[in-house]
Amino acid sequence: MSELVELTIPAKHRYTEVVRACLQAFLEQIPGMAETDTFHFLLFVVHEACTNVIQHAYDKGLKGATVTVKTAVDEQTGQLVIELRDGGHSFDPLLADWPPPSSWQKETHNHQIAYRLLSVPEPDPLWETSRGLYFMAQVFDEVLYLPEEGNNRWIMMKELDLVAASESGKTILWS
Amino acid sequence: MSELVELTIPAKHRYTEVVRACLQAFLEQIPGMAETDTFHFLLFVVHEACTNVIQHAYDKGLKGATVTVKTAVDEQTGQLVIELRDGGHSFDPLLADWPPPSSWQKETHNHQIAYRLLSVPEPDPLWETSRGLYFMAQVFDEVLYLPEEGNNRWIMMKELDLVAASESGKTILWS
Amino acid sequence: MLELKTQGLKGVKVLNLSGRFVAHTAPQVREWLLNAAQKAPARVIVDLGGVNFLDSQAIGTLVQGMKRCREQGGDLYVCGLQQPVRVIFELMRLDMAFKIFENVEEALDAFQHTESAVDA
Amino acid sequence: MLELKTQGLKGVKVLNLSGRFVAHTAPQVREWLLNAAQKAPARVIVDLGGVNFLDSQAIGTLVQGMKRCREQGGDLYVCGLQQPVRVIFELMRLDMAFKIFENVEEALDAFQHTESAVDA
Ligand SMILES: Nc1ncnc2c1ncn2[C@@H]1O[C@H](COP(=O)(O)OP(=O)(O)O)[C@@H](O)[C@H]1O
Ligand SMILES: Nc1ncnc2c1ncn2[C@@H]1O[C@H](COP(=O)(O)OP(=O)(O)O)[C@@H](O)[C@H]1O
Repeated sequence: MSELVELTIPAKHRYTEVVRACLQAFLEQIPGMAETDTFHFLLFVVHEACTNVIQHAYDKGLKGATVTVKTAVDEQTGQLVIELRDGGHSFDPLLADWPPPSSWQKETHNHQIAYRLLSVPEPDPLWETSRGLYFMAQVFDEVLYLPEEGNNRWIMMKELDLVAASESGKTILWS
Repeated sequence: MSELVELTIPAKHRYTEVVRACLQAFLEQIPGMAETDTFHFLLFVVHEACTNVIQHAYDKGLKGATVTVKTAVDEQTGQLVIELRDGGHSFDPLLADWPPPSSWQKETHNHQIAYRLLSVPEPDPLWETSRGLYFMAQVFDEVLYLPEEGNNRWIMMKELDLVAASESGKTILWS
Repeated sequence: MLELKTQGLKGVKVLNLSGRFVAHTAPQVREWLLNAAQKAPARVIVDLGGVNFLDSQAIGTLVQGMKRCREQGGDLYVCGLQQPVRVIFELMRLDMAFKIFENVEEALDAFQHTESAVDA
Repeated sequence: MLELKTQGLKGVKVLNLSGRFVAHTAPQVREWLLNAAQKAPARVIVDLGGVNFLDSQAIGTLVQGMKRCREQGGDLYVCGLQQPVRVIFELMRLDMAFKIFENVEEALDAFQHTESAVDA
């Protein structure tokens, strides 16, 4: 894995703007990225993932609650990996009201229980909530939820189409 | 001390843009801040401080080298505190070519040797380098350099003029 | 972070938003919308021309406002979608939920036509 | 990150910069400047109109270029300073180092006047 950017914010809505700014600056380093729809989708879903943590994992409002976002691009494969970590409470995706249990696949990831988000049914356009996980499933190639002792992690991966960029050589990729 | 934002980047020039974006988003939360000269000065000097670390502390180009930037505003006092941490080599400010030793005051800070940056003589407008520490001294109320075992820290503090903002109450300050 | 400007035009309440329309700025909009939708016929245009980012909370707020307006014999139209907002609307198929227009004038026109259809 | 556009106008080389003029983007500018300053009289205008951020490496690059131009009987003028750049120039008293103009036209005018003074 290549160079990593790690950001920790207080688990409050207003700080999601700092996450957005940071991810945007990170992605803008990749030539051509800012012109793609993917760029906007990524800013959106990472914001959604943070909002979910603040609203659901920290719904009881822990003091000193934080969200940590790690971002890296594998320069060999062009894969973007974003990991969110929080210290809030865990949930069992198979028992949640939405999305349906069939949206998840329980598996082990490095000897640990993980839930893989498969495809989420399209939410009714007239619903007032329940869009976050649908978006995440749509935008990322892989989404894993790892409930841990006193910690939760979300690992999200996406192949970036860096063909145009990599044509001009790896050094350009990050210039 | 109040809510903290912490960012770690690879010690490479291109990532200073991520620091800028993050600090800018942080400062923009403070009403009226973005319209002040202080806002631009802060973005500038924090960039300078990062550049200095990348150029001087990591001049031998350590693999996996990182810079960590912590930012917080004390909501009681309106004091902005920014701390930089690197894992590069230390230097003795009193032995450096520039700024002159009189720019520094050696003291102890929490039982540790620290160098306090006092005022730096104005660099000649025709010099091609040596502006970074002058800027830092100009912009911040306090700048401390703490060389540590395998770590260096720079602690920079500035009172923000939040009078206008705080007139409308503390909740507005961060709205 | 989010600026709200409002005006009344030909019996339609227009809300112009600028900035980030997200979880912590959405409540102001929700309040305005629920208020605007109180009296029939509730005709509202939300101009997103200045919005460079919106999240699913914002979408929920708009959907809620739109449903209230329809309950009151009116509607909520949106207009002025910038690219970052447009791509999200597309991904979410929100054109199935909202009537979407280029700008306030076109949205106003559409309301005028609905009106005459009802009047006739 | 930093876009360079160049043109020749009345014997003056104009460099128009947009974006972030900082440590890792400055080398391109340095190269262009040293090249532009090779032949006397080296007259250069650096238009910072599109630059929203510059650092002390960028300032060093401009100072170096300016000194070379002066060595070659010319000068380097800067223009188009946006607020984030202007406040830094002020703090650093860079008006002591550079002739600063509102825009390319005014900087060009100034070069024309110097020229006629020399010619006369
Ligand atoms: N980070 C999280 N921590 C705990 N629970 C979560 C998290 N993200 C999602 N959930 C659960 O999954 C459900 C669906 O999430 P989502 O699709 O984002 O819709 P919404 O957040 O609008 O309810 C949530 O209602 C919640 O029960
Ligand atoms: N973070 C740092 N680590 C090690 N040395 C530093 C650091 N910052 C500054 N210095 C030393 O202080 C000197 C003056 O720094 P500065 O005023 O920023 O000018 P410049 O970086 O252009 O030399 C540097 O040349 C270097 O020797």
